[in-house]
Amino acid sequence: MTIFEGRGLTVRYGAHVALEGVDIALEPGVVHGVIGPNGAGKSTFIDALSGRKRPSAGTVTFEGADITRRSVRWRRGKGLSRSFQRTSVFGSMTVGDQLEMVARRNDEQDLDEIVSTLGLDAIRHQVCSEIAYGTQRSVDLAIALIGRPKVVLLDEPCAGLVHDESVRMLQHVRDVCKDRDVAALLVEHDVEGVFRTCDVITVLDLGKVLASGAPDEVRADENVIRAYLGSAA
Amino acid sequence: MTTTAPTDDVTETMVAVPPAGPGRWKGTLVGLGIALAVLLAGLAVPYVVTDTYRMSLVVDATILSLLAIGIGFLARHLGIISLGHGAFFGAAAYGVGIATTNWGWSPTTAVGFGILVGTGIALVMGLLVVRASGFGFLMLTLALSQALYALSVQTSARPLTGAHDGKLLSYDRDQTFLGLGQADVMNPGLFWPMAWVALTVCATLLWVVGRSRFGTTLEGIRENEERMRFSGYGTFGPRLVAFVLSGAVASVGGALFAINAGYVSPDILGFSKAGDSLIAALIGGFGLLVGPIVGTFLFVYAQANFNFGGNLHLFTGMTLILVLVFMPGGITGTFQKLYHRMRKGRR
Amino acid sequence: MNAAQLLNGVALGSLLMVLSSGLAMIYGLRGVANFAHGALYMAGAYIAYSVSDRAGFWLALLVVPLALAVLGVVLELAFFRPLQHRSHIELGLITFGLALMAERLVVLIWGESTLRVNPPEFLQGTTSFVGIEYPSYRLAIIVIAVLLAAALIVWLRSTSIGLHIRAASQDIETAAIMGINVDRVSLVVVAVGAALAGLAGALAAPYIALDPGMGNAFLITVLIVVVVGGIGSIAGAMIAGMGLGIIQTVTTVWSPSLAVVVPYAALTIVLLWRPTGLAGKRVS
Amino acid sequence: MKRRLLAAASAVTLATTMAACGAASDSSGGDSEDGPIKIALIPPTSGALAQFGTDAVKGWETAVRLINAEGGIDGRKIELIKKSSDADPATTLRVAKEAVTQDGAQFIGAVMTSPEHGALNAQLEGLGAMSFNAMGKDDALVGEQCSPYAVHVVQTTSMDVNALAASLTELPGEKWAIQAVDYATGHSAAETFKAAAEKAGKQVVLEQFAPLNTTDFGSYITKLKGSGADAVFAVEFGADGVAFVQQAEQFNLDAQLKTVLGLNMVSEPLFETLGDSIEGYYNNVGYDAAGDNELNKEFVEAYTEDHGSAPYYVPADNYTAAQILFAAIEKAGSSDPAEVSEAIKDLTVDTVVGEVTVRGADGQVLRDSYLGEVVKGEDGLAFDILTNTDAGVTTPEPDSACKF
Repeated sequence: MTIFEGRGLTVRYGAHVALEGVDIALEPGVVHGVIGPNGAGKSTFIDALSGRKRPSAGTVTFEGADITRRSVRWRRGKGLSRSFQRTSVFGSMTVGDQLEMVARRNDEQDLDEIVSTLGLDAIRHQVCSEIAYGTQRSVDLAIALIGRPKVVLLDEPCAGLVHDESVRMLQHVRDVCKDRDVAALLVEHDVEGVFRTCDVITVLDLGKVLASGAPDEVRADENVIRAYLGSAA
Repeated sequence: MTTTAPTDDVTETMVAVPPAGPGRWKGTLVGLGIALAVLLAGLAVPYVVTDTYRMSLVVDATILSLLAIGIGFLARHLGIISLGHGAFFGAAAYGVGIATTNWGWSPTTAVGFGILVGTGIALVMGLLVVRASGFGFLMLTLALSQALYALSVQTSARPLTGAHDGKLLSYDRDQTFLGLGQADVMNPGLFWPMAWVALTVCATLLWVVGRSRFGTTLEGIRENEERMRFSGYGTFGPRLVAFVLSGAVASVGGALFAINAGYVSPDILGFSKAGDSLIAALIGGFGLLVGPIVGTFLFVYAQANFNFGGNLHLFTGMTLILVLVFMPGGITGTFQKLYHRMRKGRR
Repeated sequence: MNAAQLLNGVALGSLLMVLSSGLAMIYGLRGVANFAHGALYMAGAYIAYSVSDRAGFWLALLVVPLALAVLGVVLELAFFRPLQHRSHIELGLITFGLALMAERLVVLIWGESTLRVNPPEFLQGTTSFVGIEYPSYRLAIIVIAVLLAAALIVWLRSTSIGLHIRAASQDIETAAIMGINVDRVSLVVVAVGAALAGLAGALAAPYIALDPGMGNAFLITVLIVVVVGGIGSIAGAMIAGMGLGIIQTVTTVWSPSLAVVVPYAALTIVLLWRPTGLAGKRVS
Repeated sequence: MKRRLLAAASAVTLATTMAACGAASDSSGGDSEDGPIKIALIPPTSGALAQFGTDAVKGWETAVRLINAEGGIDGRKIELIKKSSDADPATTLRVAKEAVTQDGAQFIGAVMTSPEHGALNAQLEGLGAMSFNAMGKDDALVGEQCSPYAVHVVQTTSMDVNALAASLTELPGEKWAIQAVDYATGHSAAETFKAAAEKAGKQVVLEQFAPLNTTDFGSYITKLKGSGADAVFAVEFGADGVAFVQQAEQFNLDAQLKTVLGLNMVSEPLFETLGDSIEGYYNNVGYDAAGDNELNKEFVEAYTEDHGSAPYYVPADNYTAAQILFAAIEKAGSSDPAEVSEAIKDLTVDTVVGEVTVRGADGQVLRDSYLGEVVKGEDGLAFDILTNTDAGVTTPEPDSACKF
């Protein structure tokens, strides 16, 4: 049961093709990982899906309707959310204020649950720019999860985190996705983390899909091994 | 990973402490109480400052403060610096001049009209500029206000604006501005209640707006515009509303200025008027609502006392640089920091 | 006569080109709209007045850029470098303060009254050019500006410091990571930018009258040129400068009062149409 | 240069000290009938007009020195209170209020521009002070912006143009072009001139207006050259005027012109800057430095002694303003501005510019106007007065918009 789908997504920057005819389909309660080497087009991909960058070709559908040209604000209202690779929080506001602000907009009934799931209770009254980087990433995730979105696109939530934090972060993502029946897309640099966390994995290389499927299938895929995992796996 | 690269955002160093969040009704009520007390206490000023000349300086500074808090509001809540607020101040002043002198309206109605004109110009300019940020915003506000200046001195605008010669306000002797005749409005002691009430009401209004949910939305936009959009907030609307609001406050100042001075000349539309006011607001500090007011009073004082041989700009330039380099939060911001440090030290 | 009007536009455009290329270099590298650029231009003109009074105009053309380059070095070392972590707007406002001071200092040194500088003897009067009698000095400005623009482009394209400048103007952080000495590059850029402003002032001195308001009159126009041309693009600023000079002159022929509004209208239209300017890099 | 720098630096120090003293000694409003008579001077001390401001003060200084040497008026000395402005109406107004309410000044002089006077006139009655305008030339100042407390000592622009128009037949050139500033003065001057030219049988082939603060006159001069004009009537002031003259020279415009007639374009302070290229230019002249009357000779001598240079129209007009004021105080027998403003109505005074009358209806001083040609004399350039036009010819009827 696909809820969110990208079909034939292509993004060109002048002559350079950053993404070429990529397809993807997300299902509720399923964590879908996207990996790929640097320059594979991962960030462009999530930008195209989330509406930050309008694709040169292809369509994005949500619950069967074409939303390619819809604004990001409209998408959020319908339950489509994303996080950012570089921490994107509201620096001068307290953690509580900014979460409440987003909660108000998105009709979140149970903010406390998100706060406690992500372990943010203790720092609720602290100014966001003064808390630790790892915690800021959790706030970032919390902002994306507020309002029970149906689809969450996460752009490298573990970027810059130390190993332990990274493990915990991915566990949070998986828990929330399962608990709330969210369709999650997880773009991540940490290959091992993705294999551990995700139900489905798509591998991008040079703007194209190299392989897609269950973790074991992908791990066994010859193209993937040759082009990307070669040394790592 | 968190980069400290310079941005076009001014808030990092210049807006020292975040304003309080929404829903603190108790704090808001206390604040309103204080505002009312300040308003009432301020009405006694003419009994303290009995000297007409000094009183006229106080009135001048109060009127100019409206322009400065308009600029300060945008800087504080949206982190954008406007060089175009002279346009709203000036347009409102011309609106009053045209309504009284050309159309024979009563001064009271004309002031209302002037505020509408200034606010209207703010709306039009806002539609064009609020999408921009940083230098883009600065340049666009500068350019559009300069364009308005250039239009106001066109020969074809002469019947309305008086072009370079300016415009002398005239209305019948039996017409009054809220009970003040033409000679009375020029008496600073009599005009004081109007200016003071306008300033305290506008300042309180801006303060309440800043504390409201809308204020929090603005803060969110200031801190991270893109994330706000990805969190489901429209950012154009709130920015526009904030811009028009701050323009309206500047317009109130302009309309009162016209009535008080009895004369409007194109230099109030110009770049140096807005520049002076911006400098005053910067020196006072953006972090607190009263910062721009403090700055404006200092500026008017300096203008009255240190303008010998035209060296005022030498001094203001120097002060501006010193403040920006050594006390980026302005005077009030620095005091605020000292206060917080002292409190922390005591704990 | 239309060719003569076109030349008028090109002459004004040439001046704007030299002035705005300096501003664009600083803007591109430091991200700061240097409000003191008009003051530097004015200082250039007044120094040219003093020097040409004593030692002739040609020496002034040499001395002024050098003197202004020194001022540029001071500007970089005293303000831009120590305050580079501050927001661009703050630095811009500091240059605003510097401009206020500089304007007054020029008055304290040279006085308030309007001054004029005579062009060198052989450039006085007119020359016959494509069938028009046209002022020789204006032709000289055009030639100098074009040569200068060419030299600047060659310098930026084919020397290693030029490459570094272009790299740093694209992305100063990445340039630093790549091992480019950003401090040195920036020192060179601000010095050259200031020297260009001074040179523009020296060139303008015999062209238009010198008065303490001359810096302000051009500052806004030149800031507009740089924003229209696209932040960080020197070629963009040059093209925009020349274009604005021509458009403004042509509009003046047609309707002088409308011409005053041309720069503001140009900025508004360009920024609404292309927020990064005509040739600006993408700001994401 | 070094000396100039030093002078500038000490000027700053002095100004700061003065400011400190000013703040400390807070003298309050004056007793009007026995102490000295106080006149506030509020000239621009910065900006392009500072030179004129300084020279205006010099005119007042000489006048006050002379009258005080004679024992003052009715035994009361005259005291000058020197203030400074930047030609901005708001500043001037503030300083004027300060001078009147703090320093007890009853009269105001040396205010420069018309907008300043416009703003000031609106408040004179409320302030209870009289203003003597010896520099702002706008017609509106004796029209809708007039005040019974303001005396207009200089000729208005209309009077200047009328004087030129009356002398037009004397000037060579048949096809005239008008180059004027796009500003009230420019337009009204162009209009008057055009009518006069047609009356004199001359042709106006081009009429163009450049915005105030134009720096590049290239396109205007190109048009002038293309128009086939053999004479130009130019209304460009200050830096605009210098730029126009300089660029006209570069374009070799003079070669095709028999006459360049300026309205307030070339004047003595600009002679050095403009240089020999303006030799032969015509311009209106408000004051004849070589004027053959005793008072003028006395003034030129005293002024030169005081200030080391010969006077030109700015000091002379301000000196004239002082003479009119002194005569009015004497007539009123009081220095109360209300009484002086009554006494000054239709008062006739013998001055350095001859016998003049203050018109009762609008405060305009009726005086002669001149047309001068720039000639090279022994001490450089000077005006040679060609014609003298009587006030009766130049001065329009009082503007009906002026109601006291």
